[in-house]
Amino acid sequence: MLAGLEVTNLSKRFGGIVVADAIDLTVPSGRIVGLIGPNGAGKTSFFNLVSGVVPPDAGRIVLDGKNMTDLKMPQRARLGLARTWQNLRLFPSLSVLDNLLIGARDYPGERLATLVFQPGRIRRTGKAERLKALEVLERTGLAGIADTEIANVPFGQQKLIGVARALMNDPRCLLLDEPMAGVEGHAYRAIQKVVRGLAESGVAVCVVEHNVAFIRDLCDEGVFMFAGKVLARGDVESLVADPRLTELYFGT
Amino acid sequence: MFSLPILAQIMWTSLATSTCSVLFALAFALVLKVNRVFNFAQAAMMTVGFYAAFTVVGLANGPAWLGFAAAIVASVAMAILLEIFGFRVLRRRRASSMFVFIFALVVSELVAYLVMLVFGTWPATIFPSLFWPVTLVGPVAVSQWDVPALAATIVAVAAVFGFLRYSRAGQFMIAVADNPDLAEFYGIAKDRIHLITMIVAGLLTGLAMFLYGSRAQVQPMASIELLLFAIAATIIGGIGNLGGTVLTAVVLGIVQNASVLFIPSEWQGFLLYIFLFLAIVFFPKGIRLPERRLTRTAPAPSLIADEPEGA
Amino acid sequence: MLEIDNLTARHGSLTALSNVSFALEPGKRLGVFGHNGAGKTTLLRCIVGAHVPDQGVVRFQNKPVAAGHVAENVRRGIAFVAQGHNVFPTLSVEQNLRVAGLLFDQTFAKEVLRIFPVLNERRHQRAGSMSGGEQQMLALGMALMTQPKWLLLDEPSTGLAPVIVRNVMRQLFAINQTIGTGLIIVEQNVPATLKIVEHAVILKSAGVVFDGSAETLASKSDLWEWF
Amino acid sequence: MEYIYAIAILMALYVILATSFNFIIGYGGLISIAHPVFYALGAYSSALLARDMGVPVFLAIPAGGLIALIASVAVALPSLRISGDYLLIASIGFQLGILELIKNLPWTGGSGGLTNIPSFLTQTAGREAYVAFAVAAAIGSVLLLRWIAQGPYGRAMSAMRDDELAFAALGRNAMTMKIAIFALGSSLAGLAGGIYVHYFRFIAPGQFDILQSSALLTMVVVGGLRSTWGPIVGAIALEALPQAITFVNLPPSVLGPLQGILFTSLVLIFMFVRPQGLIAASERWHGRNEEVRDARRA
Amino acid sequence: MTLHRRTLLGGIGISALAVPVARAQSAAFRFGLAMPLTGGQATYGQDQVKAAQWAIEDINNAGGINGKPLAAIVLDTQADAQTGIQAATRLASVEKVPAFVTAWSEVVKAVAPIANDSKVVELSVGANSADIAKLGDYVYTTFPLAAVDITAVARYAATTMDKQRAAVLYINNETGTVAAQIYRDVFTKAGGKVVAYEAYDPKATDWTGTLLKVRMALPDIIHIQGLVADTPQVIAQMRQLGISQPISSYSAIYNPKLIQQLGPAANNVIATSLAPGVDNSPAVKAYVERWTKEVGREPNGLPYTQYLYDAPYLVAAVFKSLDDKKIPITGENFRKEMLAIRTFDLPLTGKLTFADDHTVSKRVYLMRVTDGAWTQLAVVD
Repeated sequence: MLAGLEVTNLSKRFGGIVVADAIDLTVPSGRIVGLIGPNGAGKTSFFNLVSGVVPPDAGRIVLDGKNMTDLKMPQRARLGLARTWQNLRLFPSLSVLDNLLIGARDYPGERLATLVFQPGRIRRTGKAERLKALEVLERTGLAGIADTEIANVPFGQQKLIGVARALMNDPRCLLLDEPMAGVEGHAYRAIQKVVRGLAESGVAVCVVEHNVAFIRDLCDEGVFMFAGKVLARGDVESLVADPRLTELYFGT
Repeated sequence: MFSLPILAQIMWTSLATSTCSVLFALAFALVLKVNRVFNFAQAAMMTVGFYAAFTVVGLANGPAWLGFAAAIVASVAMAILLEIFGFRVLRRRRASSMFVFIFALVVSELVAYLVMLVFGTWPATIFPSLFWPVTLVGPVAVSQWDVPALAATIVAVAAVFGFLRYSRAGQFMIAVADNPDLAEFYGIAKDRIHLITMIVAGLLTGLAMFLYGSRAQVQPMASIELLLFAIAATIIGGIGNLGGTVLTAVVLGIVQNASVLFIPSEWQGFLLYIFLFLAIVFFPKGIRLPERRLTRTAPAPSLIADEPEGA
Repeated sequence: MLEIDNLTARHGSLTALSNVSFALEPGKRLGVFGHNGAGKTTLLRCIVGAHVPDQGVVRFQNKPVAAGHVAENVRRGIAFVAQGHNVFPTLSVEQNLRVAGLLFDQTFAKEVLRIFPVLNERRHQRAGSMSGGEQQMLALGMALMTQPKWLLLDEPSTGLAPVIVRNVMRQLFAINQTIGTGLIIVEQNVPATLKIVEHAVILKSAGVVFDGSAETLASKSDLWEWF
Repeated sequence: MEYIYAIAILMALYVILATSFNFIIGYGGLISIAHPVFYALGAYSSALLARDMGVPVFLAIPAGGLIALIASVAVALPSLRISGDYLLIASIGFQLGILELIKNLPWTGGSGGLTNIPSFLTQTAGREAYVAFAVAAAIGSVLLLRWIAQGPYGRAMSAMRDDELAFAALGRNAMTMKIAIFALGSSLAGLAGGIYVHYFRFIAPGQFDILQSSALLTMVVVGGLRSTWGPIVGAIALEALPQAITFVNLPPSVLGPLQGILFTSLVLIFMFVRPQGLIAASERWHGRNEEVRDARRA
Repeated sequence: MTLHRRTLLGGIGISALAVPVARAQSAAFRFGLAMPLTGGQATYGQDQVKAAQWAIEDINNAGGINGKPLAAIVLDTQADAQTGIQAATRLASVEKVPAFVTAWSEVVKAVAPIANDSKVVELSVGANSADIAKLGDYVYTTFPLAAVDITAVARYAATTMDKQRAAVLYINNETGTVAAQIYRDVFTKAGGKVVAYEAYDPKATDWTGTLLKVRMALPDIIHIQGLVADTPQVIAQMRQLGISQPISSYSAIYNPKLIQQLGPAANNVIATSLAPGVDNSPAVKAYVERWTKEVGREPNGLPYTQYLYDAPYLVAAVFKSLDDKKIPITGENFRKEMLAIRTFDLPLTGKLTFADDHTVSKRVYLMRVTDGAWTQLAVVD
């Protein structure tokens, strides 16, 4: 059994458009894998298939030996799969801290039955989760804005909140969809540091990013995707140096 | 027991009386398709249309054609008011669909109360007499209302479909219905198209209400109940599928009427809601025949949330 | 003249464009490059008026474009081919062209069908059932129906096979040459675009990092640097 | 006194109805208009259980709530599967269908209504007890729903309304949550129905039609969606206002429609001038913040 | 549920519309009058209240009750259960009247618990639901219940008209269902056969299926139990479908508008009237003339207004008897005294005797349209 994410023969088509063509891809625990490829190569679709936004036509998705192909999105999340989104998808009506609390995996307070019958349990876990959220905010350097509304947070930090929210799940596998687009400075370095730390603690990380410099800095290896297929896998430097892949990326 | 003449009579009369429902449903479905609004305020258009004709013919003893013109003008005017001061403003504000729904429903009620204030609650008809002379065609009694109503409806439905297919505005309507954001890139001003759609709906409503009111008694609150049938036909026929809506309105009318031969007649009303409920649960995109090649089908518009990010 | 003057545009808290300026003579061909999220699409949308910039102005024929009123700008001669979902899926090819040209010269459809023979073959097919490449051709043809002075294209090569990409680019060049339509192409396929444009702009993190001739950019060896 | 009692009970019941309706359409973001029909289901169930099956009234009232709950799940389960707007249409179909059913079934009293319904408390403990009971039920419902909305559940509801997909990706089941919201709100309406029916002892299907839905919507929208006080103020104001109007000396033929006109115009004015309602709820979710502070201190 | 379709946003408060008549005379004998003054039924309700107020004026002009005036507290019910409850509660607990007069089946039923609980006599003056007889100790009706006129019309059809096969067509609401059952039972008992028994939906606008079912049954006579809003249309469609048999109905369609709406198709339509017409009684003739003179038209639902005109006379008679005997005016005493008197002679509707089952029996006037006018066909006791 492989610890980490293991995808075999994942396929999906929308009408005539093939977005995943028999993808085999593993992301072992503790590794950071970057997905590179031109627009429309199927990178985000891959994330959507793995996280359960869309059901695959064929294939198998296994996390830490548990088959989750047939599970729905929330169930996958509860097995330790976390993701971020290209367009953030934070909850604008919640404060930064509350955004994080929705990310927590244990949430008895969000069940009506528990709410009525086990108030004690809610208090206990509620307190524990709050402490954990504050710890995550501390770690990501967001502690100062815990009570701030999302709309009043700069974009870079919003991306960071997206990552922090995913961390609340104690993920076994983290999918980061363009975490760096539009991010600079402190937030950039913070994301880098957090993701590295996660990988060191044994999380399988998969990153989609167009910023090649970031991929190069962060990822242990890269995977080149094109037209829904995995074309090459190796260290980022060698992928970028491959004229064949360069041509596919930039065209001819 | 159910002899051929009986069936023929039911078919004929149901067909003739379904004309009003067809027009109501078509107006409702068109606005839903193009403007993506559940226009419950159509009841307001119906009410003013009827009472305009009633004023001209029933109260002032004016000629029928003038009453007809009054119905049309009143319905269209109401439609224009609704679009410009209501739906357009709400659209700009990105009001939630619940908000739009409440607005439309409340406008319908407001108009009903205004009408009550002016005309009272006594049931009214456009012409003093409810009785239409009949001619027997074989075993089937054909009333003098039936044929003109059918003819007018067929002409109106054909005109709407022709308008959509051949006129510039009609094609823009189809385009806006198909992909509203894209339509703008071809110089189509969405606001104008939304307005035109409402005007067409107003025309249909005015005509339908004139037909309806020359055969049945109307009370200020009646339109809201009449509209429910149109809504059912639109949903069962498949949202966005105008042909389906028209067909469903006819079939529902006939089925409802013929159903009394098989079930106790007090369950007739219940049948409609059963159909509606089942259609929503099992055929959310409408009941339709297997798709022919090249037929036009549009996905049911999602009126609230964004589509999930696809591939 | 098409002038982009000190344009700044935001999406919520994200700055998509920051102080972008350049100007183009009529009939020119410009390629706009940059990685995802660099602000390319926002730039095009500002030009056609679909996005209201927070600062700055786009001037066309010395008059500002009507921000927020796409239809008006289209009638003035700016056409925009969006990326994906750019045809009316339930209408046939012919109907698509007709709708696109309703406010303009309808007879031009013949010309479009001549330029794109594949559309002529599939005149009666439902647009939604065509392949991505064919839909892209149709979208181009529809944009031409508005007889634009400027044609803005957002990643016209996405999802197309290389041979079709070359074909599309050739068509675009031909249109520019025969009708005189200016082109602004946002593309990921840098080399193919560079073959037909005169100018190139590269956006990175909402700002312009390169503004020069196509040849200069073509001579740079490591494209990854810019992305 | 009885007059005051009747008004007090009605106001209490309307507070329950408006507050629970607000829970469904405001906090849950679920577009349904069928609230009166759950009120009706609660009322009819409780009345029939007590009258025909000999169930003690204090058990029949919660049983009415339970039946409303079951019915609400039965509607929500299939119609929520599709999309939000379908719930609106399904709820219309459900509401009218149930009313049609009540009219036709032999044991519901038909459209003439149900009479001879047993009363509760009024004979033994006096009417004051019943008023206290209704008011307590109203206060209890308001506090319960407020407590839920301001606690972790409320936070999750806010998140679900904001972004269902992101919500699901964080391990939450939006569907379950919507059904729970719908069921809880509807069962409170059912409970209110039970309370109604054992005091007034007569119900007819005509009392629960679509325009009732509209009146309830008005209370919630004019009061202020998604606020605790909004629906309360809306319910009480819209119950009290007509009384004020009757002091204006107008001929009855004008008065009837005039009230309707006044109220519908009021709603329209509110929708355009003050869309947030009398009591505006903040767009932002506010929990019991002291807990947040506690945690920081810990 | 407070809100009714026609009330909508009105809610409870409408009932606060109190129109105290002659409040100045503090010693007045007061009773309640809870009728629809607004809403869909107001066209009837207002005329009925006017009739009652005329009667009060007439009584007071004639010296009142032992010199003291009679006064009515008029409250609006909108013909809606909830609003009616508010009105009745207020009459019983705030105004503390010993008796009140009301109408419309739904209201009569809805307010019955209040009457019984507070021991105030409820007099129904215009509702025919069969349930009314079973509403409790304090609920009485001066208006004959459906059984009376439907029995009369059914028996007349079976015996005098000698019809063998009847079809019954009824609107699917309470008025319709209960009355249709009565018709069926009476007609069958009188030796006829009910060959079709069909309900119809008030919301429908086309009843072809149902009507054809009726036509297929080959009846000799058709009885329709509908409402003012739909019955003319049902008859029109029936005639259009070639159903030319005689049609009978009940008091709801006894109005001149029916003839206008149906033209010649109205011929041979039979309706009932539960009050004497102008030809039967000089008092009624004078009463109708008073309408034409003072209001410029006949009242809506003439027979109903006659019952309303008579109601204050009944109440006044009870008050007088109580006053004569120096019995305190309470609901309980009012009831006892009313039952002790039992038989009242009323100006417009004639003699009234309360039966033990809380109902009354009345003479039924059968009316028929002949040559475009209502004419009296028969009087059935």
